[in-house]
Amino acid sequence: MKNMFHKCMKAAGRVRILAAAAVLLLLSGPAMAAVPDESQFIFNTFSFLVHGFLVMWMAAGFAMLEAGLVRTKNTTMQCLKNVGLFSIATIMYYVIGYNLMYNGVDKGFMGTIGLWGHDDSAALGGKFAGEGVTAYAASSDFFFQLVFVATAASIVSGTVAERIKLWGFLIFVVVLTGVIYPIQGAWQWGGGWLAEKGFADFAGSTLVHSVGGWAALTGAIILGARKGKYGADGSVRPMPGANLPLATLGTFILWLGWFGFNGGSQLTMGSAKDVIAIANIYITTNIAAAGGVVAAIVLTQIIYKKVDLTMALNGALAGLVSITAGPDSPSLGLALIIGAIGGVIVVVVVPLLDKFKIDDVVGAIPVHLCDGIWGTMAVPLSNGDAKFATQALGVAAIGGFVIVTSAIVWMVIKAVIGIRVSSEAEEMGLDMAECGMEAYPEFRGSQSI
Amino acid sequence: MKNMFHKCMKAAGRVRILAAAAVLLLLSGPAMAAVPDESQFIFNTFSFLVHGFLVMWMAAGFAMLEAGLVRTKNTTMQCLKNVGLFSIATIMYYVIGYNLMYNGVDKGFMGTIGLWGHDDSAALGGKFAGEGVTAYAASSDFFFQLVFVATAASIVSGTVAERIKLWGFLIFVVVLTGVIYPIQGAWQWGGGWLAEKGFADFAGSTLVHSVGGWAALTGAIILGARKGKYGADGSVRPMPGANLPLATLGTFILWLGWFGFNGGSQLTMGSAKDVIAIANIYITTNIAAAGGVVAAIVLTQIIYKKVDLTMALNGALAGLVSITAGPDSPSLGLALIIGAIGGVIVVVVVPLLDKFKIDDVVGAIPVHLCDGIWGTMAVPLSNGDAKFATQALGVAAIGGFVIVTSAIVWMVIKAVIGIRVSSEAEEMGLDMAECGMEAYPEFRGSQSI
Amino acid sequence: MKNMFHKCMKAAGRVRILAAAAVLLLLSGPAMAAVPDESQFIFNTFSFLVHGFLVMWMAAGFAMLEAGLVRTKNTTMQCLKNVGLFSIATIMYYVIGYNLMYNGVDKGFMGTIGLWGHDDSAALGGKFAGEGVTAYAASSDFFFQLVFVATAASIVSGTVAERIKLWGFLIFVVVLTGVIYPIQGAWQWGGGWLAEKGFADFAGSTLVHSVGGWAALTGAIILGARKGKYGADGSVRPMPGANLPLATLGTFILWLGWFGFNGGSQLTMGSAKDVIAIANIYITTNIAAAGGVVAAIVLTQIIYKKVDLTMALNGALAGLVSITAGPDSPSLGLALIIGAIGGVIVVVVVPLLDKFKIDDVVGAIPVHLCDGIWGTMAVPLSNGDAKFATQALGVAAIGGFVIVTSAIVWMVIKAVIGIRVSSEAEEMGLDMAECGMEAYPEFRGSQSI
Amino acid sequence: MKLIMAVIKPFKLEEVREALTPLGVEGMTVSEVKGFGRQKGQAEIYRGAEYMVNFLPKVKLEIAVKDELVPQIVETIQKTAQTGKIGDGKVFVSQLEEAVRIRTGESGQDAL
Amino acid sequence: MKLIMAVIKPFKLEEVREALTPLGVEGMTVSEVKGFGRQKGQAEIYRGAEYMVNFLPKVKLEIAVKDELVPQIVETIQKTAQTGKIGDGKVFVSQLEEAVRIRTGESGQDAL
Amino acid sequence: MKLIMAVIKPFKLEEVREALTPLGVEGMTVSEVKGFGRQKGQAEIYRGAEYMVNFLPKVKLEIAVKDELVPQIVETIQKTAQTGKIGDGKVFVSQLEEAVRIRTGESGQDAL
Ligand SMILES: Nc1ncnc2c1ncn2[C@@H]1O[C@H](COP(=O)(O)OP(=O)(O)O)[C@@H](O)[C@H]1O
Ligand SMILES: Nc1ncnc2c1ncn2[C@@H]1O[C@H](COP(=O)(O)OP(=O)(O)O)[C@@H](O)[C@H]1O
Ligand SMILES: Nc1ncnc2c1ncn2[C@@H]1O[C@H](COP(=O)(O)OP(=O)(O)O)[C@@H](O)[C@H]1O
Repeated sequence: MKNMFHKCMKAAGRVRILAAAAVLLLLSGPAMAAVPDESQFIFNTFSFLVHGFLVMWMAAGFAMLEAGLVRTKNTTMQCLKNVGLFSIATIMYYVIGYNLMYNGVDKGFMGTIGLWGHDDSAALGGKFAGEGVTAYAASSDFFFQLVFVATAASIVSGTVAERIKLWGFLIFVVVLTGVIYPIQGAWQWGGGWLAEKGFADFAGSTLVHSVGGWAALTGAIILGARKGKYGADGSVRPMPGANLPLATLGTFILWLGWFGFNGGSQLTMGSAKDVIAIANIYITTNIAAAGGVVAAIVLTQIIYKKVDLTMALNGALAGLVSITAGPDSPSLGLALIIGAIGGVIVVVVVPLLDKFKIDDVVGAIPVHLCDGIWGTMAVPLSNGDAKFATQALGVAAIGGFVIVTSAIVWMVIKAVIGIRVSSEAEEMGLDMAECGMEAYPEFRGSQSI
Repeated sequence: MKNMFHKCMKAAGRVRILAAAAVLLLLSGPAMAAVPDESQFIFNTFSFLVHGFLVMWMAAGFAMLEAGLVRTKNTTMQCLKNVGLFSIATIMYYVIGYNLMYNGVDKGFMGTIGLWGHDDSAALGGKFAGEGVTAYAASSDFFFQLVFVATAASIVSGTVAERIKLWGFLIFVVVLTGVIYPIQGAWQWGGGWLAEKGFADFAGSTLVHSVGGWAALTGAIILGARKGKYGADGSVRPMPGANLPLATLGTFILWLGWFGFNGGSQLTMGSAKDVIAIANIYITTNIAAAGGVVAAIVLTQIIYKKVDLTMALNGALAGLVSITAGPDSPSLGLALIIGAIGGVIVVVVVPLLDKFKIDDVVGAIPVHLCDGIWGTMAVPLSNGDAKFATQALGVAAIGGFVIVTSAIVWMVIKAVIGIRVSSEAEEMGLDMAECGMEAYPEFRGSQSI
Repeated sequence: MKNMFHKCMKAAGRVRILAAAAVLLLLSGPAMAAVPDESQFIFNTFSFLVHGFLVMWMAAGFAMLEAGLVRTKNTTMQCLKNVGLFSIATIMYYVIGYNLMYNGVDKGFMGTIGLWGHDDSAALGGKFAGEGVTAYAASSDFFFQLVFVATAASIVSGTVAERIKLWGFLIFVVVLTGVIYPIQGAWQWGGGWLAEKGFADFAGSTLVHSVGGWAALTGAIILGARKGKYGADGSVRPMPGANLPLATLGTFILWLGWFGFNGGSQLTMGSAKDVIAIANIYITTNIAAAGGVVAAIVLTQIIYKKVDLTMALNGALAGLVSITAGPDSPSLGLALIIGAIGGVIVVVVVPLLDKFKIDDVVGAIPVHLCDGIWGTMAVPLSNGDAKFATQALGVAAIGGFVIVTSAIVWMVIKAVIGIRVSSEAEEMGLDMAECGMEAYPEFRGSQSI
Repeated sequence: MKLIMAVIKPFKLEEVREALTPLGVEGMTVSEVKGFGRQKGQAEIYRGAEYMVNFLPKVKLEIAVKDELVPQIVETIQKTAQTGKIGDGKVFVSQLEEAVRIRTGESGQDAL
Repeated sequence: MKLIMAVIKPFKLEEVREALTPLGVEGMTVSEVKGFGRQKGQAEIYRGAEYMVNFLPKVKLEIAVKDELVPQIVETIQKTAQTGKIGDGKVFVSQLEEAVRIRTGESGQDAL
Repeated sequence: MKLIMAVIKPFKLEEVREALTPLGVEGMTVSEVKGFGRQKGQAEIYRGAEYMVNFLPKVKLEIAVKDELVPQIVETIQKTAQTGKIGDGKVFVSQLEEAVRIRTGESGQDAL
């Protein structure tokens, strides 16, 4: 999403122009071409709602992807964490997050503290344009922003799966969605200092994906790897996901949701210009994902002589994350390349993390962090207003902020209630240990043979 | 959905006002703000279609939720019932249901009998407002109403799972969707006597959910519990669901579909006022679900020292059902509380039903019946037009009607073709007994060990 | 989709009329009823986007349906093929497909060769109507067309599952989506010779479904049946699908997606007339699916004394494919019958194919080919402009073209790299043989017992 | 010591286990198996094709016991697992030379 | 009576069963097992990490038969289950002291 | 030859296998089983209803070996599989009359 503040100005501005145009047309003859203000208001709001429910749907995508990539004994827990984190994000963003991110940031570092509430008096009073008037229903904007927060939290849950305590994780989500995400979000989308600097992150390669990625990375390091994942001899013992069709479904859900994620980030749909932009975003987003998939398939075939489905799935997400920082400007060809490079990055980084004994269960770090950075740096390739230096500044500033804050939070939680389950619990599986409930009680399954 | 009849009047009324406003604007200058009638017609219709397909999607949600919560040996059957009931609902609502519910109820108890057919002559003639003219395509309304019927039927299938005969169930669905649901629907949404009394049920906590719940309850009682579920000593033998990720997916699907269920029930989207209402509905709906989840997680942790995923999933649905009677009026904070209380109700009622040896396989009774009632009674908290007494009257009247009619139907079916499978069939599982087909033929599974 | 060329003319035409109407209204008083050109542009574009993402979602539907109907040992591969084919279709349609199908076909046999690129200069210049001006964003049209191509490819993957080599299949998809589909598409939707003849195929019973079906049929014949499927004595050894809930989910996804497939094919939504048509299409589509399900349930009960879930699922798709050639014209009653007959065809044809030892793993040939033909021939029943002879001509011409071209492609691939895996690989399963990855590593499963 | 191996119908497992406890059977090992025998599987239909299911789900119990207990245990299993319908299963007895309890290293009858 | 226990490659099961029926084998109990032996599992790759699969899927047959039949049964299994490739499996024979048919209570050879 | 049958805790499998290889154990057959014994399953809760899990997941090893090896193998299994906690499992030994390698037809000890 571009800076909301600028955006409103822009909206207002455009409206006046169109209005004028309309008048001319009305006088000149061939009849009104322009979109009435109230229609614009409806188009903008409905765009937020439709694209918002697509992004909300991504919560299911992450849940299925992760449930499919963990082992059976931790599947119930993974589902629980995903349902829980979306709920917590919803509540926290209402209680503190939204205002902290968008209310009176004014080129600064954060907004105000307090419950969010909607005010549509202007529109209800028939005023749709002008200073400070938003061109959409307040709640539709809130809804759209909200589902983005949840995405960041979902990213974390995949990486730290199969060993983190339920409550330790949920408490982290409270802080991430209530404080960490909103503050850095305020810097850019809230109209803060970073936006002033001219940083460009259309739909959140950095603000959403790398943020989730950084939090996941610090979490993975502080938690340590799953028991038995890495042999003393540096050997890696894979722990294959238990249900790949579910992971595939999750990926398709995310792919679908991404049309809302990127398309809705145009923020308005009340003019031909806007809807054309949204349409362009749909196809660059789609082809970037395709590029990521094809790159991963070809590369794993070449390197490993076999095609790795999980890499192909990560490849799709890699392409999507890569294009997210600037889906509006590149040509289809460039979008394809950006996505393909994203896919290559994933295939290369996944084994690399294992070298460093960083245990990322679902590959969220390569996908969301590495490609989040790549995507952000790739914006200047097609967007003249974006500068590499500024992009790097944004990546670094937000990265630094999230690393420090989330490390502190992880540490505090570790000290106070602990974040890691006992090794017996890990052995037995979190499902029996913390939920007392198997995900697939009738399917004989065990890692043992 | 509010009374369609009133609604049309309202729409028409509003349109004229806007039109007037438009003219003024046109003369005065800064150009037209109002939405042209035909644009309104498109907005209203498209809202029905988009929100309608979201509700249709809920059929998949129920199918997955139930398929995940039954045992493997009954999973094929559960899928079959869900595909079948949606198809039957579609046909019955066309053949008799719609007209029985909406055609010429006129403050009475039911509409007319006969096939439904669409008539858009007014709109096609360029007439979008005025006496008796609907502000949306007839078929879009039919589509939106239709998917609601299916929801009521889906609720029943979950409760009576694992022991009911396929054909006994399908025949019940024929009557429920063709007659029972439409008649009580006529009382309120059809502009019948209950609407006259001022009963308030925005999207159907009572008209859809408690109706399904009452039918499920009578069914459960008449069917009896699954073999071996309750020991002679009053002990309860759990029969864990076979595929919890599937149940989780189902819950997310329902959550998504609910934006259509509640949002679309605003019925029009042709003005800023309406789209603002829809946006508000989206976020109250979302936060109520979140409240239900968090309440269930916290409560099961406290009571059982372990967090029960299936309760958390029921909690989400509990929150959704609870807010459905009045998602348009409460503040976010109140919506959160209403949903949370809904979650508490589920956690408390589920074991309670077991005490009474009422065997509800998926928890549909606590979720849809109990929270349907709770949600209906909670409307006056934020909606001044609603009175507790009237709300209670509606709950009781519809409850009584559905209990009696569905009990009769269950009894007749039982007498004529039987509703319960043989105990051998139950032992073997309905899949082999009635479908001759295992759901997971390759996954060694059995309840025995 | 109707011929795009005609369509534009039509759109342009209508716009002028409305404009005129508008002017009159503006002068006469009761205020503007007409939809401003730019609003129309937004409505049309948004319809393509919303209905397009529903069709994109069908890719997940095919993936789940097929993943659920193959055996565990081939499930990873089936998921991989589905993710891969969608990606390839995306790229190929951009690289060559779109222009080959739509650019300058002009009553001929194919368009031009070259990358597709969007040009919205007219709309951005405020010009929304007139000669050669499209009434929607170029990219939204591209997106909508694109997802149709993928559908055709998905159909093939189901039939040839469990024995075809990954790369052999993917290469076929390259040619199918890049050349075969676009050329025949040009004949009708591209405004080619077949459109001139007056062939009617609203959303693609022939252009999409039978095309996929013909390619699947030739593939199945050239590949041969799975090892052990047919005994020397002509006996048939069923190889039951491993995960029926997944197949059920896939069917529901396809059902949902079909509202986009058929509804979006109205191509415009900028007038009451159009949105009414879309609404009608939604309900004929829905009831046709319902008819297919009920027909399959009843028929399998009668013939086999047990109800076959997989047939019921095929029945839903059968109904959907059958109505796809003409969802705009039939009454609800006729649509129900058309769908039901579609369901009957599937139940009858499935065992018939086995007689001919044509091994169709998921039943794609009966559903997409046979019902694609049936649906096309059924158009004249309700659409006066369609003639049986012309319909037959279209079916035959496209059938012949696809049979010949795809047979050649299959043969060439077979000769060069081979299309069928070794019998050891087939024994072991494609997942271990070509992906080195089990779909359900922890669920003990084997076909052996 | 003897090793008693019984193949029974799955739904009889709980009953059998409960019947054996009073006899002093403190442990057993159970596995899911498929049985082939006189009991013929019903003819199934999948997508219009008929086929026979030859192997039926059974549960196998393995119980190590001291010799004295064998007769009553075998009899109890036979009586409890019986439905009288074909496919009830079998009980087999074989000699066991040694038994060791892993936790304690105890061997012989004490290990049971 | 003897108990014949054979571990074979899964896809050989049907063939073996069919070969045994003419010899008068009226029943058997089958279970899915994993085998470890000379046959080494192929090296697998998951997300870039190589690993060895040590245990390979096999099927275990348990067949109780009267002594006379043992030689031909063992031979038939050996011949039918053979592919000549490593990992074909084993046949083991041990003594069976008693057999009881649960349905009838019959014991000894009549129980088989 | 003897047949050693051991029931152990699942996560001990790899360890045991590795400990046996040096002793010259070239093969074994493993199956997933459920065990009932002194070790009581924890009380589980599902949707508010408490219930006991009586059967716990175990892994069963079947190893055919020549007589000489039996003592050290049994001891090694006992030592390696031991956690000291209840439920560690058992090792049983019984007589094996014959063994045949399907691939080659070899019989007796050469077949192992
Ligand atoms: N000879 C045998 N060896 C091993 N198991 C057998 C044998 N015969 C039967 N069984 C097992 O006993 C089960 C029941 O046997 P079956 O012949 O079907 O019925 P019944 O025991 O009532 O005659 C079979 O499914 C199989 O598991
Ligand atoms: N000593 C043994 N005890 C029990 N089972 C064995 C033994 N040796 C081999 N097996 C079983 O036989 C299977 C095949 O043995 P393997 O040594 O791999 O090939 P081969 O029998 O052809 O030499 C193994 O997978 C295992 O299940
Ligand atoms: N008599 C027995 N026969 C067969 N298996 C047994 C017997 N007793 C125990 N087992 C197996 O050994 C496992 C461990 O036994 P248990 O009594 O729980 O602990 P421990 O062996 O430490 O006393 C059981 O789960 C069961 O699988």
